[in-house]
Amino acid sequence: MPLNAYLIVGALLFTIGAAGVLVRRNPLVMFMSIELMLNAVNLSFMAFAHFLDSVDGWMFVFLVLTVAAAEVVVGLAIIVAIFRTRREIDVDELNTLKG
Amino acid sequence: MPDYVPVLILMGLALAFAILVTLVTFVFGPKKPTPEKLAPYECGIEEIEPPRQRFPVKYLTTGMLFIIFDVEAAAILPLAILMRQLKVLGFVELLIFAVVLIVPFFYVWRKGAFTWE
Amino acid sequence: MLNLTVFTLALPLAGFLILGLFGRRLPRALIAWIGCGTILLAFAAAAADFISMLGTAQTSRVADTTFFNWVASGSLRIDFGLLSDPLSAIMLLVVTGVGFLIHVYSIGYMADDPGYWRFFSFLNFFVFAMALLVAADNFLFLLAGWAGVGLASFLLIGFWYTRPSAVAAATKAFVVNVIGDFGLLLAIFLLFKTFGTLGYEAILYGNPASGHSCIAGPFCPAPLAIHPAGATLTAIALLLFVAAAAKSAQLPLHVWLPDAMEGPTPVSALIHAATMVTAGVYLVARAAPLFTAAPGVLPIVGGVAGGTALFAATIACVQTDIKRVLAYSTMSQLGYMFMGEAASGFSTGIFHLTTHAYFKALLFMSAGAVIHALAGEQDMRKMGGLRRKLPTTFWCFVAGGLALAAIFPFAGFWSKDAILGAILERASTTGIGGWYVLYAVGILTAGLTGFYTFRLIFGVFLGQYRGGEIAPHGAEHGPPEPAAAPASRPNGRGREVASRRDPLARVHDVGAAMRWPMLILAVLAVIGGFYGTPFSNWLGDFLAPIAGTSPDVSGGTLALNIALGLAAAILGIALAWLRYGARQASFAPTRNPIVVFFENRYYVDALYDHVIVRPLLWAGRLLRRDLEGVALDGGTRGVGGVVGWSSGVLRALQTGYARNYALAIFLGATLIVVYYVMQR
Amino acid sequence: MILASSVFDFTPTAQDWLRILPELIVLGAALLVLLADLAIPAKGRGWLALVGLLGVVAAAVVTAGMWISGDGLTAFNGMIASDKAALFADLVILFAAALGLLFSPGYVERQGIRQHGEYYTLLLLAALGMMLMASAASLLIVFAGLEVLSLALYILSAFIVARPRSQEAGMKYFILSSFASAFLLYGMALTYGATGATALTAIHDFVARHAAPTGDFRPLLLAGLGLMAVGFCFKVSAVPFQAWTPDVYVGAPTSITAFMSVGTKVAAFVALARVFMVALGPVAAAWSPVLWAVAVLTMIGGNLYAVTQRDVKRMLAYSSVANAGYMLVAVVTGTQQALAALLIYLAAYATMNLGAFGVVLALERSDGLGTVLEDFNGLARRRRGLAAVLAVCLLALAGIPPTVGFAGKFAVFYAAIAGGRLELAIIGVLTSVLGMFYYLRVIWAMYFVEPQPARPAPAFVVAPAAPPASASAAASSSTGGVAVAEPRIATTVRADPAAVSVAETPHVVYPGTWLALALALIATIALGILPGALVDLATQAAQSLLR
Repeated sequence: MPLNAYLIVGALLFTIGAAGVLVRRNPLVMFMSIELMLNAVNLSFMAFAHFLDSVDGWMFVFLVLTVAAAEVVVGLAIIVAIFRTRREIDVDELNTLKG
Repeated sequence: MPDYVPVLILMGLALAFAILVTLVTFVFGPKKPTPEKLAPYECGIEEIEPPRQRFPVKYLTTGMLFIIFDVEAAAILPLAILMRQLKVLGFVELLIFAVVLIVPFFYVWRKGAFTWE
Repeated sequence: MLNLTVFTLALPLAGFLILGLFGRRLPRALIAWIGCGTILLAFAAAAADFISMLGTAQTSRVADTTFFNWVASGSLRIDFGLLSDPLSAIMLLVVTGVGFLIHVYSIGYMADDPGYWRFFSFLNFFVFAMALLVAADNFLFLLAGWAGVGLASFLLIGFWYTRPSAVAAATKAFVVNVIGDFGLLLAIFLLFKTFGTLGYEAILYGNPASGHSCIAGPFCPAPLAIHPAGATLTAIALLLFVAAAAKSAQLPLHVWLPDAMEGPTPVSALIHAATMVTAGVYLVARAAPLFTAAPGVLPIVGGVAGGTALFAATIACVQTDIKRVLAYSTMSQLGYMFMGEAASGFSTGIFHLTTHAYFKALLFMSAGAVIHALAGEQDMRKMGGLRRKLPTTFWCFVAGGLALAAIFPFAGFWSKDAILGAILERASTTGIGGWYVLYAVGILTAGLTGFYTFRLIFGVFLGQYRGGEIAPHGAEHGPPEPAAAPASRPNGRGREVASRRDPLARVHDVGAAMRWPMLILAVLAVIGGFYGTPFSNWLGDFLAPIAGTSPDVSGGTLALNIALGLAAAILGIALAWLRYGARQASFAPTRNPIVVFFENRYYVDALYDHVIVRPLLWAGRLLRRDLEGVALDGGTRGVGGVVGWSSGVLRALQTGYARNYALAIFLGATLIVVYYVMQR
Repeated sequence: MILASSVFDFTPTAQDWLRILPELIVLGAALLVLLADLAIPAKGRGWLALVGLLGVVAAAVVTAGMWISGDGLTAFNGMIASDKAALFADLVILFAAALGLLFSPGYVERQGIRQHGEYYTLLLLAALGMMLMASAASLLIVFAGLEVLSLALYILSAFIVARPRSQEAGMKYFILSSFASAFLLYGMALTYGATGATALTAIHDFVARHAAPTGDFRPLLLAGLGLMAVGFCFKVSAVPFQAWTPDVYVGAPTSITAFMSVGTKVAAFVALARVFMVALGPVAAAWSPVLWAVAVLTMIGGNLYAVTQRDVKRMLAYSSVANAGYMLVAVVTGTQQALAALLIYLAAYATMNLGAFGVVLALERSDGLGTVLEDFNGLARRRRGLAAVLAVCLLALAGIPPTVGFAGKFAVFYAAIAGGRLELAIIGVLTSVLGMFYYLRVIWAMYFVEPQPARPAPAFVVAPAAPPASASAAASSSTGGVAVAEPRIATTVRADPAAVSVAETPHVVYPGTWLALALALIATIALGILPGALVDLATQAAQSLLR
């Protein structure tokens, strides 16, 4: 398969993820969308690494994987903290800070 | 550049969709929520108990800790492959990595994150 | 040659710091000693510099001491240095000398004010900033001083901050001054871009020894190899003049000065008459080579200055608030100074600056004494007949008034004569009609000056007293507001009845602390002009290395000029006598359209209000209901309107919804990508 | 994976470890704090700050030593730089961290935070991430550093668990920052694809050889640097990517706000300079229009937003947006001098902004309120020291001489003019004039406005969805109202400032806070009067990065 095929799939996934962040209101789903964006990037990295025959892309993928995991944990931690004071979480309810 | 035109079009479409959905819900969305409307099941049967039940927070805590310690191990993989080439200092590096993981592990343990009560 | 200028700066700064930090706990006497003592020592340092300069050959009267390297990287190199040359020496003498007298005067004037320490610390800060302004040896630290005096002026106008009018006036002054600062900053950037440096020596005067060269001009020994384009020079000079006009209240940036009279009277005397407002005059004289070399700028300066002189003088003729009369008179006299400079008589401008400092400070002090005596009354319609009650003040006022009206041989006569002479000389050598017009404006203004000055004197001191009964103390002091003055004498009922027979029974003339500075300045107002007579122009010669030689006026021109100037002034005084002196002065409202026009200050403020402020506010209200509150708070109403409105629109975008923020990020990213696609 | 060992031949040496010694020390201090938290009884947890502080000071000393005698080379196969730019940034970040640590004990106690160990560890880890990001010599480390600092700051922003505003801040920061990070990462991927490298020197060589001479930029490269610009602009809070800044700065604990407003900016700007000004310098024609527009928008937008703010904390947040605009001017200019100016401005911003936030922090009440403009009325009479520090810092932010803020602004605008960006300098000066209004308004309130005895309803509205905070706010304002009823009479009679301060519960300002404020104040003034040393260091740092 040509490089472009991978890249286009990556771009599509990335855009879908971004759209998910924009339209969903549940923070968990938003996290998932962000994970999708990160994995879309991973796909691009791997494609590039393969076609360029370069090791840098693989290293990046490892890093992104671990970072993504850490992000999930931190996100969940914040959600748990919010759950302690309110019953539901809708990101749109978090809007006392504005202006 | 022509190769990427479809991508751009798609991005544009996604953007338009996002704006459209936001706008539509904002403009046309009903502004008068009633308890019935918000109820999760609309098949006419009264709820027996609240449909949404919480996981115990402990479960989440353990899960989070598992993820973090599990996935961070992935970072050891490249190091392991190159272990021979990296010589002693590579091993030292691995140790430092381990210490960075072990100290927080010890911390959460002592803070009682692994006990169920 | 000595260069003790650093002490002239450091002492007031030390006074400011001591008073600012510990003043609250210090006894009043000590505050006064620190406040005045530091300025006196600063004056001594300036005087020592001056005397040692007199003992130096005229060609080498420059001492530029670099204290530290402020910044040096690559081509950017700026030192903090203090310059002692004839121009800065004269300016420092005036600033510290008059400043000292006004400090002493303030001991008496502010005696009852709770903010005593604050007042003296601000005043010391002002002297420091002004000294930095005139002693800096490069444009950057000129700017530092420039901003500093603006800040000091802002603080002192708003000194009685419980009065809304004082706060409004302070804000107005600040806004106009920021416009000027902006002009100066842009001029500095342009200077830097053009010359690659900011030092006076390199840009203005040149010094072959150090390899610097300067722009071509009459004062430049080694003209710059690459002459900057005339347009650049013009732009720089015009920007400098914008700064000067804002600081020196020239049209159309004059609106703040009359309002600045909300400050305590010593502030009006020191800052808004004697020193700070002359910073613009100083700047033009300092940058004389630039103004001379820049094509087409000096006529603009002359036009603006002449317009201001006449404009302000006409308004001064109809004002009834005695401080406002003097404020407009200050504007008018500043116009004179710029007129002299526009006619290439840069030293005549400085000459008038010095004499004006004496007599205008004196007039303000005398006005302050009147106000003090009348418990805060500033309206001359409620004065009259004060000559017997306030003899010292009266005679000081007369001395100052004669100097202001330019009557022979008072100080103002010589300096105004020098300016008008320079303009007439310029007119006759160039033969351009515009200079003759400017000269006519000068003569007309001289007549008006005589008129309004003596209208003031006659109205205040002659005739019958027209006001009500005077409380023994209180002056114009706030806080609390002057309206609270009656409340401060709860048992006044009985005394009020007793004193009704003579409403001025408790009015007394000034105390020692106020009297001596007034007397010294009165003497200076009488004799202060003798160092610049057309027959032996010592000051002109002294300043010549910096400001260039003034046009030489002699013979028929001189005689004509003196005759015309004196005739105009005497005519003005005579008119004032007929209207206000010979019979009981009448300040009844008039329907005379010209007077009404003048009384409304040519409707300039109203024009600003209607043309700029109101439409903006209207537009703003249309778009955002609560604009007015925002705008009034945000500074000037006009600027605040636009800013407040756009700020409101932006804030509406800051919805607090994370998804909207994410959308903004996404949109930004899309825009960037689309931009790149469009590029190709 | 087999291919890795064939392509990859690198063996670390002791030198590599020495070059990242400051980072290691901070990491060690973070772990030490974690362990010490287990050992120290609950009452003495305030001492954890001292442990962290010692680590930060040690790291700063080592950094200074490396400045003098370090080899300035990269460590670990060109991953992490130890050049003077990195060391300069490290020093500024460590300064911010030290002040953050000094601010913390008093603030943390007043806000009722009990997890001291995590708090200080995360603060140190955030500093570590900032240092990594600022010394990154590879896109990989840029991203790693960015994530380390971000993850720590997400948690710290949400650290006052019981306060809805803090939760909201953490959540928003987390979602938006991850979102922006994804863009940054995508940009890095595309840049990697276009240039075949992630090391900055390799990217530089590639674009200098292939892209710059022809002027024909590959679409991958353009898209890559465009998306990276998005990520960086988010981190430096440039318009239109600034929206998170005020919300997070206001909601987060103020000690964290003070630290991150400075540290994140330093890290992100130095990384931005490394990636754009240095590595992508040869293709400046491609990215400078974008950053030009962002800089202009940021200068105008940031100041406009700030003008009408009533909450001083929020105003300072927007002021940080505006300041990002001035710094972007230096980035767009792109010369070595501009880089030096950027570093000067960063250092200047660090001192004055830490001082300003420090005062706000010292005044903030235990319910997180008390930072609205009205609360500053007459402050000069109640808290003279705090008012004076805030006044100086705000004057510095307004760019008034002789403070360091003036030196910073002058350096940036001068560099812009020298580099042929006159229009940016003019916009910068104009918007700075606008900035003076909102800074001076606070000073005006502190010195010239009578304190209002009765506290008005908080202008900062707490939404009904947040019962605990609104209840406590209501309670505090009502108690304030009751308490004030009697002294109000006294004030009108005597105008005695002491009687007025009942509007706010007076709390003690801790010695550590005073020390930090004094440090910020001294630096703000001293570096303003004698900026020579700072300019020297910054110039050396710029020379090490951009030749």
